[in-house]
Amino acid sequence: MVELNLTKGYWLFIALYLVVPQVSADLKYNMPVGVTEVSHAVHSLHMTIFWICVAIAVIVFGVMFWSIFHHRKSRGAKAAQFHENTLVEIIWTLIPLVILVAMAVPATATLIKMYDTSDADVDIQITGYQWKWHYKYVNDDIEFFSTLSTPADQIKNEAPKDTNYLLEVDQPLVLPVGKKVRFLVTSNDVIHSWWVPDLAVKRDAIPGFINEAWTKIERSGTYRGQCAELCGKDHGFMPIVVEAKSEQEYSAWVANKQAEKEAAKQAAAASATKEWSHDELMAEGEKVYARICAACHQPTGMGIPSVFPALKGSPVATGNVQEHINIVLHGRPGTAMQAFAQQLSTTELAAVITYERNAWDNNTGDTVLPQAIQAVLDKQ
Amino acid sequence: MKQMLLDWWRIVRSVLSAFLGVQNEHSRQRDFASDSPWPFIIAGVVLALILVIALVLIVHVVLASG
Amino acid sequence: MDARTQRSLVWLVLLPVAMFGFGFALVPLYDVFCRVTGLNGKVNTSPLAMPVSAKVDLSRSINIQFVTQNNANMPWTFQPLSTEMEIHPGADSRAVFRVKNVTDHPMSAQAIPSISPAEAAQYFHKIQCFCFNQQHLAARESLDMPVIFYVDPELPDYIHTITLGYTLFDVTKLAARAN
Amino acid sequence: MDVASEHSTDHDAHHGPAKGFTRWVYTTNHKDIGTMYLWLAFAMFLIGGSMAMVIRAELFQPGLQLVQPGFFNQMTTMHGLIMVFGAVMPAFVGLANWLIPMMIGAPDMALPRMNNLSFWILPFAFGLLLLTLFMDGGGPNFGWTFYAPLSTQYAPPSVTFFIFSIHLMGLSSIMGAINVIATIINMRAPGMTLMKMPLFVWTWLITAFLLLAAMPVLAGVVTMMLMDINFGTSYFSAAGGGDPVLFQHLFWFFGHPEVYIMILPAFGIISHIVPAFSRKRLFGYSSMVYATASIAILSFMVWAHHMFTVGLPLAGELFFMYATMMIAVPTGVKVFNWISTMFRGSLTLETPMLFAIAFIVLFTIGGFSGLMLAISPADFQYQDTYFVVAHFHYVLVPGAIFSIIAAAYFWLPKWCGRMYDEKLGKIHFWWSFVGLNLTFFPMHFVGLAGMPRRIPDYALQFADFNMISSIGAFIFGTAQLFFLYIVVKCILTGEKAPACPWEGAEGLEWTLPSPAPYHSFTVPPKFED
Repeated sequence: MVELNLTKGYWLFIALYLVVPQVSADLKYNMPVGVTEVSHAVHSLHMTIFWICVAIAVIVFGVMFWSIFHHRKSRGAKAAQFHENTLVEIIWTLIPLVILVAMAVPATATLIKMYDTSDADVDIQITGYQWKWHYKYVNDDIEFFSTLSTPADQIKNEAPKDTNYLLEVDQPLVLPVGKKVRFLVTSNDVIHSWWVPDLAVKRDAIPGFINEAWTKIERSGTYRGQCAELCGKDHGFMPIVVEAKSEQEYSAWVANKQAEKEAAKQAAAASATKEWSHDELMAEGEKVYARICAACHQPTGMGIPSVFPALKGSPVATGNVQEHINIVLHGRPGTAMQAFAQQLSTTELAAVITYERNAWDNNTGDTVLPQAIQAVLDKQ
Repeated sequence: MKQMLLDWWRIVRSVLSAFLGVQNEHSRQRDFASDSPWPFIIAGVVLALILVIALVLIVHVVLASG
Repeated sequence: MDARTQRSLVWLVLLPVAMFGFGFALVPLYDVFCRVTGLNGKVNTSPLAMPVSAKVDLSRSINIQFVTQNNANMPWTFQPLSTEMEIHPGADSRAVFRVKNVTDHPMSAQAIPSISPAEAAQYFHKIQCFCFNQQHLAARESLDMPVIFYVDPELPDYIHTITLGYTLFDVTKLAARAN
Repeated sequence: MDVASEHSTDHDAHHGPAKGFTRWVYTTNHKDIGTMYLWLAFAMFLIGGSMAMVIRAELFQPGLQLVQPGFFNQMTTMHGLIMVFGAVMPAFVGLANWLIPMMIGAPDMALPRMNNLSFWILPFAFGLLLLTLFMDGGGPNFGWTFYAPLSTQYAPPSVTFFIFSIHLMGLSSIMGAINVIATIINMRAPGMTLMKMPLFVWTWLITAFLLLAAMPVLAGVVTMMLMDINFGTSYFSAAGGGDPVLFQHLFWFFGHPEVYIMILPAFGIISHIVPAFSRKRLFGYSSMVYATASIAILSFMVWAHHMFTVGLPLAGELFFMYATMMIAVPTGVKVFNWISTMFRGSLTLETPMLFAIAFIVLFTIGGFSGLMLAISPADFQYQDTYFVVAHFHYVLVPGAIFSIIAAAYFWLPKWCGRMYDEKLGKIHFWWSFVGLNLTFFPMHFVGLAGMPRRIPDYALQFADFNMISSIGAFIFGTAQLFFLYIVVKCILTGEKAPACPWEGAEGLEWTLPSPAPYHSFTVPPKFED
């Protein structure tokens, strides 16, 4: 009874080993072919070595299962008494050696190609933060944060999940097609790893060091990736979205982005003069809180005991206003509390601080105006 | 002197076959009949270092050839 | 325990103790290995023993990029006055970085350099750099910090751009513990 | 549950084991200590396994259903630590304690009291590790590889207890290794030369040397972490001139020999079981020994293949790629030797043999995915994805775990004098075989498609293969509870086992009566090959 299902098991297993990968290779369950010369090279390397292994496996296991089936005691097989044959052993040592050398040659060529970062047209500084990415266009002086934009209720299964669940960000990294882009990857806190499968680029972001990578995208489109090194609580929630645009669209985008930056400066100055009422600030503050602060301090303001402090009834949120502003602007070094001075506009900062001082029945009644924030920023 | 050279060559050969992982019964018995294991250990460590250096050289040759 | 076990016990205890020491010896070994091969973009963080007066190679010009990064919410503002500079290998060049302590209490900071591409690190020599020592700034104080460096003419010719990146660390606690 | 005691036969000279609890606390008998190691390993295997169930339950569907991401990271970290340091290594040390003295004709281990101490450290080390789950800020959540600075600057306060428990485990393993080497070198029966030793003894001798060389480096790394966290040094923080990549070099310099520590004894076990059920001597005995030695030496030269994406220089990547590929040669030799042992043998397929054949097939699949990972440019796409998770689970679960289970089935009659129920054994095999492949085979493809490691939630395109994995995980988990039932049933009510229940089995341990008397080989046996 056992011998029969062993052979069946073997053929089922070989079918599984052979058929499923072929089926999955065409489906979505295989390494993406990608849109760069490097990703094509890596994909073909992956498939060749995979097929070499499958071929060896079929031969080796074939011999093994045939001999198991054929030499069973119940079929009267008598055990032969040979137990050494050095010639055979040398052969089955040299054959794998030859196969390995055959694999090493294309692998070396691909690796050398991956390491050539000379003469790039665009330089992007990528910085990993605890649980979001920061992109800085070194030549064009544009920089922004790129945070997960999947709403929290989708993650908590209170709303249906859209197609790009957990792979969508508020501001994607925009790159030109056909241009060589050089990435300078570093980190603000712990080790992250910037990975976009379609570009076959994966480089660890290490605090204190700059790692280099490059890519030259062949087709425009949107390419999604994720952080590939455990970096703490929300390691699975800091995706990467690269939007490759044609050269004209890219330069238009850069120009528009720089114009936007100027407009934002004026708007900040202008909104500082606008009279904000308490309720307007509370409404705006709640939106900013949900988008940024709730990740750690939780929507309820209770935080996570001994990991992220609670704001409800906290001495900071109900104590001295200047101290509260100082912490939100400059963060607290050595902890996950970041400096939001550069990340939010003065209006958003004023609104979120007002919200934190009055929500969850902290209700200190304080109204922090954008002018107060601007005053602190100017004094610096 | 000649005998000593012969011994060392036999030890090196058996350590090299150890690296490959293949050895026949006869030379294995002769190897293990010798009194102390120390020459084998020293030869092993030296040859391991030579292997590392050989690999580094291969890498340089590969990189030089571009 | 018979004599033979005792004898082998001596060796068998010595080996792990030696390996424990070897684990700690790997730290300076790693540093030396990094400095020699420029692994990981490490570059000298102490003044050169003696400034080599290499001859200036006017035929070749290298583009030096400056990139800054604050670490772990270091509140100071820290950026290069100019993000890019064309230099000739062998010629001394000077770049200035502006830093400002925006908080209302004195702090100390340590800048850590990193060169990219890593192969260029061993050809990049810093004669004077603010990263050689800690910077102590009072509240609201600002400072322009120079770095004087030159690139060795033997720099491999396929390298045209070198990025010098600094990461600014808050070492107030470390400095306080030191003195 | 007195495994070795209720049968202390009359000719067992001066004294049988002490009665009651003190027997187990003060025992210096290698059989009792072996039993305690095996039961501790089984308990840890089930605890680590239950953590895996929490992980797979959360990953059953996209979305956060069961646990918070912070706790999920604690589960992945603890699952890794407990399975590596709590289940696989103590199980192999337990098998070493039980089998080595009997296989080489020695009355006991060379240093019995140290043997007791190296066991009794472990329950306290794992008690401490499990306690960290209930401390403020939670248990270790930085992965079983605990990379700095996540494990130093950004770790929960319980990290110091984690460091202390790693020290204890390391100490216990080093003492165990010293004991094994001292026993093998000094206490072999006359006539049993180094080259006539059974292969399990050989693989354990080489594993013990690996332990002595690798474990202290791990102790060094966690000591450096301790000083970084509490005493203001900066080994791994760039601020004070340190380097987080240094941590990875040091950890993996220990890490790769560690994974060979977890697989070489398995090679030894399979080299005992396959010849026994093929009724044929092991093919190329000396090649097996030399190949094991070659794997051990090579294992110290390959550590940085875990760090291909950390920014190594090009020369480093090439060196470690070539060195890693070379390990495939001696491993291949071993697989070919097992297959040649079965070739033209006279096979019967009892449970231990079924597990051994599954080991050879599935471990080799793990070896092939390992070879694919060795190719550095391709590794840029595999690194830190579920392809790597599939690789090391294929090498560890059918590798180490199946060989331990096969060893249990094979030597249980010798340990407790009773036969296990053959039919139940076969059910357990096929149940585990199906569960294992259902769990880990889809992980290859989910990893290739781009699902990173250690994430509590994933994008929709990975949904259905993750569901299959989760179902498979629960099937495999319940199979191991069934194994617990089989073992207890065998110990209590199995029918009497003869001295050598396996027709093809050779070795000194089979010359002893079943169950092996409390003190065996008090007079060294005459050994002629």
